[in-house]
Amino acid sequence: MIPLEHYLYLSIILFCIGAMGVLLRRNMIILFMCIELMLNSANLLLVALSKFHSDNSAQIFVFFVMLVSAAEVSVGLAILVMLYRNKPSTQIDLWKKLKE
Amino acid sequence: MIVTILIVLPLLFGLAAIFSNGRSVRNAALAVSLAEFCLALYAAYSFVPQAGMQQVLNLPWIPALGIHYHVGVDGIGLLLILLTALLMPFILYSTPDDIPKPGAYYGLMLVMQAALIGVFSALDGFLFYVFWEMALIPIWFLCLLWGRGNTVAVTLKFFIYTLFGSLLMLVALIYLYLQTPQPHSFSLEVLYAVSNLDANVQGWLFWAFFLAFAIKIPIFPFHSWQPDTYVTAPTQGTMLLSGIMLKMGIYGAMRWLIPVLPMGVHNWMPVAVALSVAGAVYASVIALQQNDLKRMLAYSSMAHVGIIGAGLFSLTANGLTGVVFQMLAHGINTVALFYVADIIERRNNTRNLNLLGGIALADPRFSVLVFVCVLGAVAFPLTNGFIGEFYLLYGLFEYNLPMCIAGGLTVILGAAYMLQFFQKTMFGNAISTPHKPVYAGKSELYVLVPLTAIILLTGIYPKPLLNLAAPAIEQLLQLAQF
Amino acid sequence: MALIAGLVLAFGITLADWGIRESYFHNMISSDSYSLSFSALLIACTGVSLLLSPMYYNRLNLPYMDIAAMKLFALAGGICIVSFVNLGLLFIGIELLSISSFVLAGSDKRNLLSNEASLKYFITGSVFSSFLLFGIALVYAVTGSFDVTVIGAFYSQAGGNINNLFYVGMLMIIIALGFKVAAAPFHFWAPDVYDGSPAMVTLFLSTMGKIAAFGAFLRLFNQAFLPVPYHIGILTCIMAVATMFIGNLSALWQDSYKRMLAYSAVAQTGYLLLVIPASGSMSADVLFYNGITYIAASVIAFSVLLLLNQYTESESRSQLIGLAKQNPFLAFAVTVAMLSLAGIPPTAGFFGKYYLFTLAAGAGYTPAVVFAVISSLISIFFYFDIIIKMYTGEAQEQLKMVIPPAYSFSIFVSLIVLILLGVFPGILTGLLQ
Amino acid sequence: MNLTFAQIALAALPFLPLAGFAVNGLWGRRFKETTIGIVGCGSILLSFLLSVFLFMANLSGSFATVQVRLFDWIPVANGSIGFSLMADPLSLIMLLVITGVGLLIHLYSVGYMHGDAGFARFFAYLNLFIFFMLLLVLADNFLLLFAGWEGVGLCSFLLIGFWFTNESYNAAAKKAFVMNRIGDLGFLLGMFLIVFTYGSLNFDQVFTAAATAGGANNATIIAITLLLFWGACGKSAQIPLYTWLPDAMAGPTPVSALIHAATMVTAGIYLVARCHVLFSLAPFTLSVVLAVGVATALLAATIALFQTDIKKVLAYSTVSQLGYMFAALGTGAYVAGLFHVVTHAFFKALLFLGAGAVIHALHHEQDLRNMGGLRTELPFVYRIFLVGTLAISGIPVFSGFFSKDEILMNVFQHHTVAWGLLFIGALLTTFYMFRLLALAFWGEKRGHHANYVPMNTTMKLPLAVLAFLSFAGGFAGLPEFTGLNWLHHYLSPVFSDVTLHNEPHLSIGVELGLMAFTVLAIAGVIWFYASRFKHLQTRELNQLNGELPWYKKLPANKYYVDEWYNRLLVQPINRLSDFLYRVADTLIIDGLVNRIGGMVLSAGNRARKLQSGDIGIYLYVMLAGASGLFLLYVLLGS
Repeated sequence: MIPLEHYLYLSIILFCIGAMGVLLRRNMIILFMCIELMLNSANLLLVALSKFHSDNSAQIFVFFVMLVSAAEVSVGLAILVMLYRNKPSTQIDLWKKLKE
Repeated sequence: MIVTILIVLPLLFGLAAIFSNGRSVRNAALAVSLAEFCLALYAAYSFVPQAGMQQVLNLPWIPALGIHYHVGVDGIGLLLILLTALLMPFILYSTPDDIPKPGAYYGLMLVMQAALIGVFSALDGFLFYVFWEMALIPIWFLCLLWGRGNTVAVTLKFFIYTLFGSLLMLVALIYLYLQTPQPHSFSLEVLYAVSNLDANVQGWLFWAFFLAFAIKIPIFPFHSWQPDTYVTAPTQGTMLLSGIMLKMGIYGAMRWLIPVLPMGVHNWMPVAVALSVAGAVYASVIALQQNDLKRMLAYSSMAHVGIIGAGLFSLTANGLTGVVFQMLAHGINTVALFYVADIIERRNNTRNLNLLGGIALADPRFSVLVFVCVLGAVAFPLTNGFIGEFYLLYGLFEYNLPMCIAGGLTVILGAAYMLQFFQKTMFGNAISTPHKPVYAGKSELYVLVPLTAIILLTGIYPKPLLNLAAPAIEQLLQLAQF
Repeated sequence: MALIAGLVLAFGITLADWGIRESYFHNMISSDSYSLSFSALLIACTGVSLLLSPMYYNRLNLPYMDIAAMKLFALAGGICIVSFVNLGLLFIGIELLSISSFVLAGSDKRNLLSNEASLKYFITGSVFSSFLLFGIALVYAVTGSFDVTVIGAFYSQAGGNINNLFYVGMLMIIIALGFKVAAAPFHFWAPDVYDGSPAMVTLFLSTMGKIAAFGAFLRLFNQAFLPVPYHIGILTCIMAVATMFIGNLSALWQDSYKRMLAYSAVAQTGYLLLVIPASGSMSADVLFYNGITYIAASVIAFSVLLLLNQYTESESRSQLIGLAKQNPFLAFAVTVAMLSLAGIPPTAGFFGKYYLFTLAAGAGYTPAVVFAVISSLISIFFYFDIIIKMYTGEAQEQLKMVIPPAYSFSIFVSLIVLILLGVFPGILTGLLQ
Repeated sequence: MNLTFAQIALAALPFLPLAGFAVNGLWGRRFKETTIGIVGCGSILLSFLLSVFLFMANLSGSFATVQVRLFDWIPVANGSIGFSLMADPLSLIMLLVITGVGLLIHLYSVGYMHGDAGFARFFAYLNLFIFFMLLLVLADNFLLLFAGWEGVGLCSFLLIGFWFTNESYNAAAKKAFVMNRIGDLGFLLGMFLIVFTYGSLNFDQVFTAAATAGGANNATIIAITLLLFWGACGKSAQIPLYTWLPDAMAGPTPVSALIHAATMVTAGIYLVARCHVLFSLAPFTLSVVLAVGVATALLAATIALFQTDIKKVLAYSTVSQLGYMFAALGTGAYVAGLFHVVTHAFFKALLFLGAGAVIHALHHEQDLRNMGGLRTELPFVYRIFLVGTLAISGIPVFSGFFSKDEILMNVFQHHTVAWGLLFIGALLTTFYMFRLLALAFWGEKRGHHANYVPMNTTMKLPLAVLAFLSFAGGFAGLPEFTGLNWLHHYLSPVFSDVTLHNEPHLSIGVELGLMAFTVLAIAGVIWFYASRFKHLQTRELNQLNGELPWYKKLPANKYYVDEWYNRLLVQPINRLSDFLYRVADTLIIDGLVNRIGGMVLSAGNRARKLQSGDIGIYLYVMLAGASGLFLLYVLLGS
């Protein structure tokens, strides 16, 4: 039976991949995906832990997390649409007016 | 109860005056300051020298933190309150009638007086600190709005410099507060009883307190704000700064530094004395070659105060008596001298000593009054300056000889630059002023004649003042032994 | 107006059940004095913001109602995170607050700056909420429960020998909440978002958002990680000091008044952050006191900005020149606010700072206090520059500023709070013991 | 309290001149000159009568010393110093001189200052000076003496710079006051040492404590006496601190006569005489006093030889005569010193007032080179000037002979080399005095002065009285062997406790021989000068205009002492002051503070740039910060 550590390492790896994705990619949509990836890595860990502690409150919490991430993405996309209407591109580097 | 009235009366009236800028504010403000003076006299009259703190009032202010509204007055505090109450009417009366925004001006002056009296009577660390900083704001506004020259930069530098010192003092006060037994409290007695501080902690705390007081006094290396501020500030502001606010620093050191950190004071005493004496000599040498009248007076005030600082940290009975008396003498002398500088500047609208002259020809009575003030500043016997200087130099003499000789040097240099000032302005042939200006009109005389009378009177018969201060100094010295 | 009535009702209810201590929804949320007082504070904050917004928004002719709804959602999120017992609720509350803030930041659709602000806030916000989730997961891994009291008991009786993952989880949570509060390394979003989004939103975010986040931060530490391990304490101190210096230093050269207020908000976070390492009995009290003074000062500072926006587009400080002559009452209020932010005695800000320094020094972080003192000295430069501009100099054009009743009411109330708390701090201290 | 009449008199004595000062000072401008004169001279006349009364009472033995304590002034150490006056034979003698000569000079200046704008101011200052001098002489403790001490310094400042529209006079006044102040610092330090060792400042307590402590030549006594002597040098213009006296001639002539000849400059001698108990316990200091006295006498005499200004010659002659008095004190012959003080007051006041008369007559002409031949024009002035010159040169029968001879006698027993130097000094004195007489009165008229301003009686009377006193003054202290030395007898109670180790054990023969020898030498000098004064004069006049030989150039330029002081002290301080202000104060200290401010502002600017605006960078830095925190946690945790 797969010990808990493996799940832990997997989720940490996933988390780091997501973080690197956010850093390297310039396209907004890819960015959203990477953020989702980071959230889901935490979900994975939560599910594994719930099995480990044989207590299902963590799994219920996972549902909430999914709910929240869905809301988050929708708001994100709405913002993306708004940005697109003003500047026809999904590159985040265009938005640099606010500085110093 | 009297002390609280002394604080609250000007505070309330000041705040009211700030918001109303009616024309009659000047007389009302004068009336309040005179009432203050009578109250202070009554307090002095009913003061029993031997008993320690009197007129004590102790109300819980912030119970959760053990902070009390704890005010009371002893010999030294009373003398300084008397000085403040005495000088305030003169400062207010000497304000020209045509100043802009009179309401705010007089309001700020009275709030200032309240804060000063608060500082001199606070017996609770936190209350002392609150009054200490509250005194900063009115003077900052006064110098900013009614000063001349680039007031913004100079006053900001003055404010931040002084605030830097007082914030360090705040950290030190907090540290001490946390050392007091569990239900921490700020009251003076508890802070005096704190004894579990080892030498180098006391050293750090000493420097935190000393810095705050040294900037305020100012003592030598921390004085760079003083000349500029004295020059750009309105004369009445300078009178406040040099006449009374400077004493806050000295009083603070006497009340909060020496008794609270005896070991720290003892270890760092030589440095403090050396700095003060060096500052005194430094300032009096510079004052020799100053052409600007007010800048010269600023440096001369710094020289006098350097000697006071040296006497303070020499921790001898005579030195401390000298400090207390010289504080009063210096207060009266600088206020008189700055007022004279203001009169001369207003009449000839120049402060350059080389362009002035011949005032003795124009107004001999004025030059006689100025001469008495100069004598007071030069520590001529039979004036108050001499008694203070005598005690200070004798205290310094008991401490160590080279310092006393350096102190003596400042007395000689003092004579040189004060007489130079007197000769350059009063003697020589009159500068080509079209009309013969009257220097000491009736309103000027109302200020100068009483001040010169006080200079001579306290010089000839200083006994009552010295008796008031003696028991408090004894107590201070006992506390300073560790 | 109905909204405000509703809010007032809510405010009354929270005050009504002041004494009762019990938890609802199977121990997800509890109404102890800490949660009630902070909720009341958040409600008041939102109330003020709603009170001021109609005049502001009809000039921009934006759908005022949608924005009000967003603010209420944010308020709900705020109340949740201030009175949570279960970590799950903390995450949901934070998300609710953040998402509605993203929308609020972008509420002025036509203004490019507002769009950019919401973008930046969204991306960085969601990255760090994943940090929070991961932290909660790790803490759950070690303690086996989401309930804060259970975690607290587990942590305290476990003493030193607790699995290292727990500390990693704790650190993750600190990073996430650090972001939310705009602490040092994670503060980069704050100036841009505060500057970009419309002034009304900035006021709301910088007061309600920040205080809610701090409330959550402290509640978590007070309940779950009570004996704050020393090196975690030092870490937060370093973060706090860094925030103060970056905030104050960057604010020095700002020509725009709004951006200067943004950086001063970041700097104030630095001071408040000192509460975390010293969490314990008095820390709640200190945070509450400082919270109130900060909100009051910000309300005044921002209301001047809002009033100026009515007349001129530019947000530079020079707009304030000669304000004292035109409107002495407003100038006096702003002076008191600036003095309070700078921490000068007669105002409440001073006592707040003093109270904070005593707490931090008591917990043994005296060096941090010395740095805080130095940074507050730096802050004098720009706070007093505002006062100087107002009282010296002549205003270019005589703009006759008329203050609507809503503004004068809120400014007056904040002024009273600042002065009253300054002179009699005894009222509040000891409330949350 | 049953104040005896003497005590009331003593108490009133100093305050009469003060009243005179107050009256003239406040309402002087409204009075006519005569009323001012009456008020001025009247107050001095009253105090003179009071002092004569006290003197008579003392003579008749009704009191040895009278003391009155007005009020407590300053509490010091345990006791408290009172504002109290004391009169004993020593101070009574000084009292008579001050009020007597003072009165005569007041009378004289009524005439001399006639028509001057500041007439009232002049008399007010003169009265103030007499008040402080009386305070100095009558004080019964060091502090009140110090008050009088600085007071007279102040009045000399006011009076030297009396014609204050002239810039150089102001500078002279300031120089006088500052130099006095330097002396006063020594005096102040001496007082501190006294309080430190003896615990009080009252004369009797200090002297009894010192006497009981005994132990001559221990370090503190020497230090105290040296410091007191330093103060005395400052006030009585001895070697290091004498350059202010010649410049003090800038004041009106009556001032020079009163202050810089008769009274103030003798304050130093009075101080040493008053503290004879201390000085006799410190023989080392006495030898220093002797050395300084002799050196000053010789130096001043040589300089006086080549001065062209009539008042400068007399000023240097005063410095030299003061040197004689200090030499007498140095040998322990306090009475001889005081006797010379008295006689010197008479003939030097006479000479100065005579010179004043000359200047007055020649419309303020002070340069000897365009005087001459006044013997016929101003016969009266010539006669009194001749009496003065004979008195100062020490011609028998005149007062100078007795007092100077007694000093030479005492110095001869004590230290023959010193006697030799003083003897040469005496010859030089005679030479320059007769040179002055010749230049002014003998020979043909140089200069272009025609109508001489006539002298009225108020100027003539004092001159006559002073001439008589210079002539008869000597009989108050006839040589010892005649047994008639009244002054010595009168002052003996004051100096009784001092073991006069130099009782004149010389045989009468040796004394008479010495006396004869000095008189013959002086007569020889007079004869030598009188016979060829014309040749000597012409040579000197063209030398003065042309190039002086090297050996004359040095003394003529006052050994460049003034220039040395200027270069070694005054200019360096001014340069230091400039340097300190411009560099130390504005650049370094102020600069440092401003630079710190500047640094903070530039740091602010850099911090502002940190906010780059690019989301990518934000994320990058934030995550880097997060990993940094983890790293830090690990480092701290281990």
